[in-house]
Amino acid sequence: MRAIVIHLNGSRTPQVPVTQTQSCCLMAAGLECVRDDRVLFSDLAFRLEPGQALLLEGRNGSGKTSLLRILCGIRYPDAGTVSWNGSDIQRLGADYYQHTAYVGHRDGNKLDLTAQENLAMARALGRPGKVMPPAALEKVDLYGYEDVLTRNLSAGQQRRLALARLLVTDATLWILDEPFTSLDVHGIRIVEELLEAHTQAGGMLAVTSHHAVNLDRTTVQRINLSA
Amino acid sequence: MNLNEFLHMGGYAFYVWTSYGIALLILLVNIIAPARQRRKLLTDIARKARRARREI
Amino acid sequence: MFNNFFHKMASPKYFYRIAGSLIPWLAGACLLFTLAGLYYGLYLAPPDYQQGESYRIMFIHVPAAWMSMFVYVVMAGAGAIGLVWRIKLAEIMVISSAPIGASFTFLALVSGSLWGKPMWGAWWVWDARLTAELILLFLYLGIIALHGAIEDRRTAARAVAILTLVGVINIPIIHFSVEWWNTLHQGPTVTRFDKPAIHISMLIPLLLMAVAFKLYYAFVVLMRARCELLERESNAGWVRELVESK
Amino acid sequence: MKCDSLTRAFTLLIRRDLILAMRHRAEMANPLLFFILVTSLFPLGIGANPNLLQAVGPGIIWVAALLAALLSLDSVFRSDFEDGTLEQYLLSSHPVSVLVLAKVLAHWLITGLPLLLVSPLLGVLLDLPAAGIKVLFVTLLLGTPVLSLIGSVCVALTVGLRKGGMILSLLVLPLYVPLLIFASSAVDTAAAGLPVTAHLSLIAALLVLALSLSPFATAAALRVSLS
Repeated sequence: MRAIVIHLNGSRTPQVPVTQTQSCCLMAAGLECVRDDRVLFSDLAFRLEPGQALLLEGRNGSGKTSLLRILCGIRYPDAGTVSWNGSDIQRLGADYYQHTAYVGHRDGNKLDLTAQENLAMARALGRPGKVMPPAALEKVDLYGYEDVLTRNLSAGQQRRLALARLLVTDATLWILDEPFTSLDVHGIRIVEELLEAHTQAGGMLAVTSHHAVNLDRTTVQRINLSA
Repeated sequence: MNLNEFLHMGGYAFYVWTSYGIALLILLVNIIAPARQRRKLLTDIARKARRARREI
Repeated sequence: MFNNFFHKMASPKYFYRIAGSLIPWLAGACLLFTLAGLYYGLYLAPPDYQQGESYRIMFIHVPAAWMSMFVYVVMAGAGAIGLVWRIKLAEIMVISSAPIGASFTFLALVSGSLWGKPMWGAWWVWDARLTAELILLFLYLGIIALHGAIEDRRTAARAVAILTLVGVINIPIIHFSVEWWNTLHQGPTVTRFDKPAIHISMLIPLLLMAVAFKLYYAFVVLMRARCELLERESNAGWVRELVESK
Repeated sequence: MKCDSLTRAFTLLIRRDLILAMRHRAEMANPLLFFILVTSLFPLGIGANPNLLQAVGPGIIWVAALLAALLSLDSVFRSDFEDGTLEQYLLSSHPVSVLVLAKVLAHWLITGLPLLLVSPLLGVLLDLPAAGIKVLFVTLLLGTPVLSLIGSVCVALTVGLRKGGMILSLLVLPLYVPLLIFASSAVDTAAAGLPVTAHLSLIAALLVLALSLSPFATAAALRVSLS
């Protein structure tokens, strides 16, 4: 069950020696994931550089979320390594997390905190960025909701609040699990704009999505896990 | 010392033989359980392999 | 070369094979020592001048109590190795040992109680060692329950390894506290198991049985580890080969 | 700079948990009510003979404190696990053990401190002499943080489980035994008018040990539970 990696920007084998590149990059080699006695994927490799997006596709249960969690370092791969600038992320630990921001399946908002309180906490947990919580809320079109309890926001608004977390820390790599769930057309457009702006500014993306993602100005690598 | 005396254990027969008996029981169960489990696992895996071969 | 050997041992396939060939030898040796120990302990050793024949329970009780501690320490060691170096076999050792350790602990408790009845006149006395043994049994049961509750086997093994390490730090504290509590509440009136000196004719069977119990643990843990390995690696090539060659 | 942001995250996390607790005041009171109820049930069960109560009082109060702590433990990580914020701690650029320490400290402030404050009242209910009540207060002051610290390790191990509650008590209670022994015998000894420095230093030693080791164990356990 080998995953097929298609690189839209040309080269098919992404195995460039680490020492040649000084700019930051996320690299995976020989990744394997086994769940419930089933091999979800094996021998998976890719290389993600600034300005690029990694789009994971595949059916439900094909291991998209597992792969994202491996990239986060929450889950251990059954074989292979993920490295950031040439060092294993398991070894880097918190040094890796300075550069990452993750929005998972679950929003990660505290329902009994206000939108602003949630963002303030997120900001303190990561490396604080230049954007302050009110500005981040404005960017996801939640302006004026600073003092509303998250519980009282709609599902789509809660999702946007979760995504606003990405803005308040100074992270290079955004790891997003189904960022578009429960967003309406308008919300999807806002988020796509954010993602595009992030890669334009030299950021990296690793995204799973059921929806077709429009990132026209970004180099997108697609990995289809159910192929 | 004859057998009867030996079994009688100076009046402590119940305590001595019960503890030795329980020890024997526990130790034997611990041997038999994994042995049986291994046999079961091997047949299960074989069955699964046969099923997989048929599907192909 | 040593490194090479280590890696070979750590590979599931080799381990499975080597363990399989070791088990009969260990079991045979265990049987020999047990028979020798029983013959010595039940037949040759003279009755105790105070306790009469009932002291012969010692040849079960004391090795079982020793093993209950020994197995826990082995588990903690294996757990640490498994957590630090992510060696699968070490994780497997931890969880394969737990039921055996719990059995030894249970055996130590039951035989202690059976020994206590004629000596103290009660099935259960809050003697420091028995109490500590009881808490140890709870620790073992917690480990087994935690392993049973977590579905993913690797997660379960690593959670159990952490719990074992937490427990092993606590065991000396528990022992100390229980001893202390015992002296506080019971005073020195309770008969204690430990005696200043043990006669050689009783020491020999005790040591024989202790060795037998160690050998028993060695071969049973290998048996359990083989099962665990088969279950975990049921998709691996070597397991399929193994099944097909039968 | 880095140290600074760590302190900020630490205090913000404590403040956040306190705010959340204030917004759920009713839940917060449960362990405390339980503590008072259980303790006041004993005289009804065993008779209100002052000598008897004095003899068993320290043990009862401490056992009740243990059970109340056990009852409250589940809340340390449960809601964070369910809404996904727990993942965010693990992916934070700060050491997880420090964040865990903040969580445990907040938990102690919310559940341990109230127990501590009502304990003199319960001492009076159970006819403890003044010296005994004073020492009871000190043992609870030193001991309740130990309850939270040891408990956090076990709760971290069971947080991902649906039926974690039952197993949690099996894991936690044996580990509480030494504390129970030292603390209740300290109160006993004090009630008899004897010096208790040895007891108190043993409990303090337990606190130091738990404080220095358990955050690391909890962090490791959380990583395992979430993988």
